[in-house]
Amino acid sequence: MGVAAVSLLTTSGLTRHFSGIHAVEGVDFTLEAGEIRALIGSNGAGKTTLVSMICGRIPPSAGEIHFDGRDITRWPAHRRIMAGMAYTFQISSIYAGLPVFENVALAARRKRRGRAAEAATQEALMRVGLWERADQPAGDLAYGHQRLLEIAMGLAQSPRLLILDEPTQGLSEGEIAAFKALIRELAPATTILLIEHNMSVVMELAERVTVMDMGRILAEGTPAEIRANRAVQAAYLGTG
Amino acid sequence: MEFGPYLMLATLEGAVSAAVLALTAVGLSLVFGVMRVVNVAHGEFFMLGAVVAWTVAHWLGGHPALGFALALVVAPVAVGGLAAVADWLVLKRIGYDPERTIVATIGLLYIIQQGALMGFGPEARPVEPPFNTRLALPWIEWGEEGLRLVWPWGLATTSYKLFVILAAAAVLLGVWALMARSRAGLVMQATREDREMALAFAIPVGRVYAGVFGLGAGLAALAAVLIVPIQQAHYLMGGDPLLLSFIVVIIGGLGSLPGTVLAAVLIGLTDGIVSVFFSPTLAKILATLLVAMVLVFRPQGLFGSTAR
Amino acid sequence: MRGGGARAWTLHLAVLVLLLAVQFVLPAYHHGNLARIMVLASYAVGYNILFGYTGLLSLGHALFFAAGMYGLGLAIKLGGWAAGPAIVAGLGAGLLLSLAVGALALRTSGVAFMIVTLMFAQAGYLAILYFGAFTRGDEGFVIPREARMIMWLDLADAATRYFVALALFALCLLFCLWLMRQPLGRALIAIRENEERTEMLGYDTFRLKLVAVAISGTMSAAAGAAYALLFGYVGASFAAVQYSILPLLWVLVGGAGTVLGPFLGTLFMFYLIDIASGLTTAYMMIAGVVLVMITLFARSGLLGEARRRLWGWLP
Amino acid sequence: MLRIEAVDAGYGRAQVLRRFSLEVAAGEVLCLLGRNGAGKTTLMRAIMGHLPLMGGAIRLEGVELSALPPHEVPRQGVGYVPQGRRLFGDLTVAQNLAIGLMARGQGEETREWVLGLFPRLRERLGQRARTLSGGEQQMLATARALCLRPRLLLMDEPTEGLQPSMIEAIRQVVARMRDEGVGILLVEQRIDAVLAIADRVAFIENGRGGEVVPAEQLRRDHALVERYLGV
Repeated sequence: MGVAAVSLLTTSGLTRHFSGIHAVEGVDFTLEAGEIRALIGSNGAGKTTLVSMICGRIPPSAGEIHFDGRDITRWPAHRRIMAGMAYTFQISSIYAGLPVFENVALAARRKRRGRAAEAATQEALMRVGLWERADQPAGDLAYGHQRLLEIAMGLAQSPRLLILDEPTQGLSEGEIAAFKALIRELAPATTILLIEHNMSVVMELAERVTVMDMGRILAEGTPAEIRANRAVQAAYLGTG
Repeated sequence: MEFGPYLMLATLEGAVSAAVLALTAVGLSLVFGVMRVVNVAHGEFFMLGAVVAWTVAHWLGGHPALGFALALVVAPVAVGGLAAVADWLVLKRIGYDPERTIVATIGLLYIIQQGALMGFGPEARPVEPPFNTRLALPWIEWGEEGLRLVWPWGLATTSYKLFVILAAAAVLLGVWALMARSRAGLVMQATREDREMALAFAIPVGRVYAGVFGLGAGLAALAAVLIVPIQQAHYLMGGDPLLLSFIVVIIGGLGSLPGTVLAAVLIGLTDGIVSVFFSPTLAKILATLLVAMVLVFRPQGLFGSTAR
Repeated sequence: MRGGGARAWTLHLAVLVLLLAVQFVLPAYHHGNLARIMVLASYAVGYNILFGYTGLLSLGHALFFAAGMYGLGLAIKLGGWAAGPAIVAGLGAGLLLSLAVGALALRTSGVAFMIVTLMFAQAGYLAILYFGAFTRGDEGFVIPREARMIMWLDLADAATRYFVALALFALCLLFCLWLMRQPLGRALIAIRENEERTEMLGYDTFRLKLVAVAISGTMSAAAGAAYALLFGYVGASFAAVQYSILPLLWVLVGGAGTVLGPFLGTLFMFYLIDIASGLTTAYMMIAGVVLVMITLFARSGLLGEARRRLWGWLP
Repeated sequence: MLRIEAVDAGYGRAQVLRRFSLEVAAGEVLCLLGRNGAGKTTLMRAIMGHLPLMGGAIRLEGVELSALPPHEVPRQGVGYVPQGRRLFGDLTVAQNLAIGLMARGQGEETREWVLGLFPRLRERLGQRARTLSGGEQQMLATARALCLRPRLLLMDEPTEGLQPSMIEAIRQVVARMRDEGVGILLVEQRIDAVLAIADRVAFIENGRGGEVVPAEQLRRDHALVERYLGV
C-alpha cells in the first residue's frame, strides 16, 4: 500500500449526532507524533465532542479512528488509555474526596507498581507545583489548582498522546506561564492535543492549529496562517 | 368445568387484579416520573388504605355500602396526606437523592408496617362488600343444533368484582385527564422535565413534589379500598402489591402512564391466568426473573420508547 | 491516606484481642449473642466492600448469604458431605451466583442496579420455597449435631463456636483492611468517588466492579455458611428481602466505607432490637426509625462521623 | 433597577463568584463578557435563586430577590432565557407558553402580544417543543420568558448555534424590549453579537467583576477585549 509515515492519530469521516443535531460532521483529522496541536473554535463548534470520541467517552455515529496504526474505533475508553492516551476533562473531574496524592497515584498505578508509582506521583505533583499540598483533600483546592491537578493526573500516566481540554481555564497569569513552560518540556516525547480559548497560549505553544466551526474543520495551519485567515476571523473572532 | 369456561373465569379474576394493580402501579409510576425517586414504602400506603377502610367501616356500622362509600373518600385523603407529610419531613430534607430516598423509604416501610401491627393487630380483617350479587355467566357451545348458550356451573362473578374493574377504569381515566388536560397536570409535567426551569416559571416545586407523593400514595390507598372486600386487610399485605407494581412500572417503561396501564393489564391477567393453572410461586419466579432481564437488557421497558 | 498504617493495624488487632478476651467474662447469654454478632458482622463487612467502598448499593445480598447457607446445608443434608467440603460448597455457590448476578446487574447502574439485585434475590427466595421438597421451604431444616464437626472441633459447643466466629470475623476484617491498602482496593474507592474519571484513567471499571461483587458475595456466603454450621439451622427467612436490608442498615449505622463500621453497626442494632423486642412486638419499627434518622442526620454513620470530626486517619 | 451587591456564590466548596457587583438599569442592554468558566451562568442562576448565595445580596427595585424562595423570583418580573434553551420538550409550544403565562397570571392579551412578536410560533402551536428547529426553539424560549411581561430579562447565550437570520430576529425583539423599558442582562461569547446590541459591556474574570464600559468604547478599543478574552 505504501503508506510512508504512520501518523500517531487519524480520524476519517468521524461523525456524531445528538438527537438530530450534527455535533461533529465527517471530520478527517490527523496528528503527527511529537507535535503540539491546538484545536480552537467557538462554543458548540464540536471540539469537546471530537476529542471525546477520540478518547472513547462517547461512541461515534459514523467514521473511524486509528491510533498508532491500529483501528481503535470500537475500543472501550480504558483500553485506549492503556494504549497511551491521556485525557483531562474540560470541567475538572477529580476525586474531590480523596487526597491530592491519591488522585495522582491512581493515575500512576495503571502502568507502575509500588515505589515506582509513588515516585511518578511525586514527580508529576512537583512538576505542576502541587507537591506541598499532596495530603490535602483535592476538593479543598482552589479551582486553578484543581486544573493543575488534572494536568498532573495526565502527566503521571506518561502518555504518548496527552489531550488537554481547556487546561488554562481559571489559571492566573503566572500559572499560565508555568503551564506553557511545562508543555514545551513535554514535547516532542509526548504528542499534545490542546483545546484552548486563550489565544496567547495557542499562538505561543502550538505548531499547528485546527479550527472547527459548526462540527466541521474550517481551517488548519500554522498560528500565523490561522491569524491571517479571513474565514477564521469571520467565524470565530466575529470581526470579519 | 371445561377448559374454555375455566379460562374465562381465570381471565375475569385476572381482570380484577389487573384493575387494582394498574391503580397501585400508576401511583408508583407518577412518583417516579415526576420526582425521579423510587418509593419503597408504596406497598405500605396500599396496606394503610385497606386498614383505614376497615376502621371506617367498623366504626360506622350500618349498611356496608355506607362505610364503603365513606372509606372511598377518607382512605385516599388520609393516606395521601400522611405521605405528603412524610415527603415534607423526610424526602425534602435529603434533597430527593435517589439512593438515600430508597433507604429512607425502606425506613418508612418498617415504621408504617410495624405501626399497623401495633394499632391494628396481626389478624386479617374482612370488610363487607357494599353489594355482592352473584352473576352466572353464559358460555357458547357447539351443540347438535349449532351454537347455543350454556350456563356452566361455577362460571360466575359478582357484581362487586365488575364494579372494581369499572371503578378502576374510571379513576385511571380521571388520572389521565388530570395529567393531560388540567393546569395541575401541566405543572407536574413541567416539573418532571426540568425542575429548575419550573422554578424559573414560578412553579413551587416543593409543593408539587409533596402533592405528587400524596397523590401516588392516595391512588395506592384507593386501590386497596377497592380490593379489601375481596381480600381482607392485613398488616403484611403491602409486599405483593409493591413487588408487582415494581414489575409493572419497569415493564411499562419507567414513568410512562400508558405503558404502566398496559403492563398492569398484561401482568394482572397473566398472573391471574397463570396462577389458576400453575403454581403461583413458579409464576412469581418467572415474572421476577423476566423483570430483572428487562431492566438489564431493555432499561426503557418493553413499551417505553427511548431512554432519556 | 499515606501513613497511618501502623496505627490502623494496631487498632484493629486491639479490637480483635479485646473480642478474644471478653469471652471469659461475659455471661452465657451475651456470649452467645456476641458469637452471632461476629458472624453477622462478617456478612456486613462483605456487604461494605461493595456498598461502602465501591459505592454500589445492592438490595439482593440475602441471595449470597443464603447461597452459602444452603450450599453448605444441602450438601450436608442431601449429599451427606462432611462439614469441611460442605463449606467449600457454600463458598462456591456464593462465588458462582455473585459472578452471574454481577455480570448481569452491572450492566445497569444506580436505582436500576438496586432493583435488579432485589429481583434476583427475590427469585432466589421464591425458588427456595418452590423447591420445598429439598429445602423444607419456610420451615427450614436443622443440621444435625454430628455433622457440625470439623476434625476434632465440635461447633455446637459454645466456646468453640465463639472461637470459630471470632476467627471468621478476624479473617474478614483483616482482609478488608489489607484489601483497601492494595491497588485493587484503591481502584474500587476511585470508582465510588468518580467512575467516569476512573475509566478515563485506564481502569476497566466493569471488571473491577465484577471483582468487587464476587469478593463481597463470597464473603457474604462465608458468613451464611458459618451461620448454618455454628447455629445448626437453615431457613428461607435468611433469603428474604429483610436479610438484604439488614446488612445495609448495619453498614449505614456503623459507617459505610469504614473497616470497623459494619461490626459496630451490627453490635448496636442487634442490641437495640434485642432490647426493643422486650418492650414491643413491633420491634422492627426501631430499625425503621433508625434508617430514617441516619439518612436525615448522620449520612456517614457512627464511625464515619467519628472519622470526619475526630480521627481522619481511620481506615 | 437590578443591583447585585458583593455576591459570593458557588457549588459546594468551590466558590465561583467572589464579591461580584453589577447594576442593570431599566431600558438598557448590558452584556456580560468573560471566558468559559468565568462565572456568567453561575451569576444567572444566582439571580434566579437556583443557587443560594454565600454572601451579598441581589435586589430588584428594592425587593431583595435573594431573600425570596426561588419560585417567587419570576413573580417579581424576572424572565429567564437559559443557556441551551431548556424548553419543556415533551410539551407543545402552546403548553410551554401557557406555563409562562401562568407564572404571573397573564392572560389572552399577553399571549397574543407574544405571538405577534414571533409569528412563526403561531404556526407551530400544537407541535412538541423538542421537534422544533434550533432557531424556533430559541424563539420559544424567548417567548416563554416574555409571557411573564418581565421588567428584567436574563438571556444566556441566546444566539449560540443559530443562523444569522434567526440571530437577527432575536436581536430585534431584544431591541424592542429595551425600548419598552425592560432591563436586559445578556451573556454572550461572540464579540460581534455583543457589539450589535449592547449599550454597556461588563467584564467578568474568575468570578470577579471587571470594568463596565459603554459598548462604544469597546468598538474602538480592541486591546480591552484581548485583555479579558485573550482573543
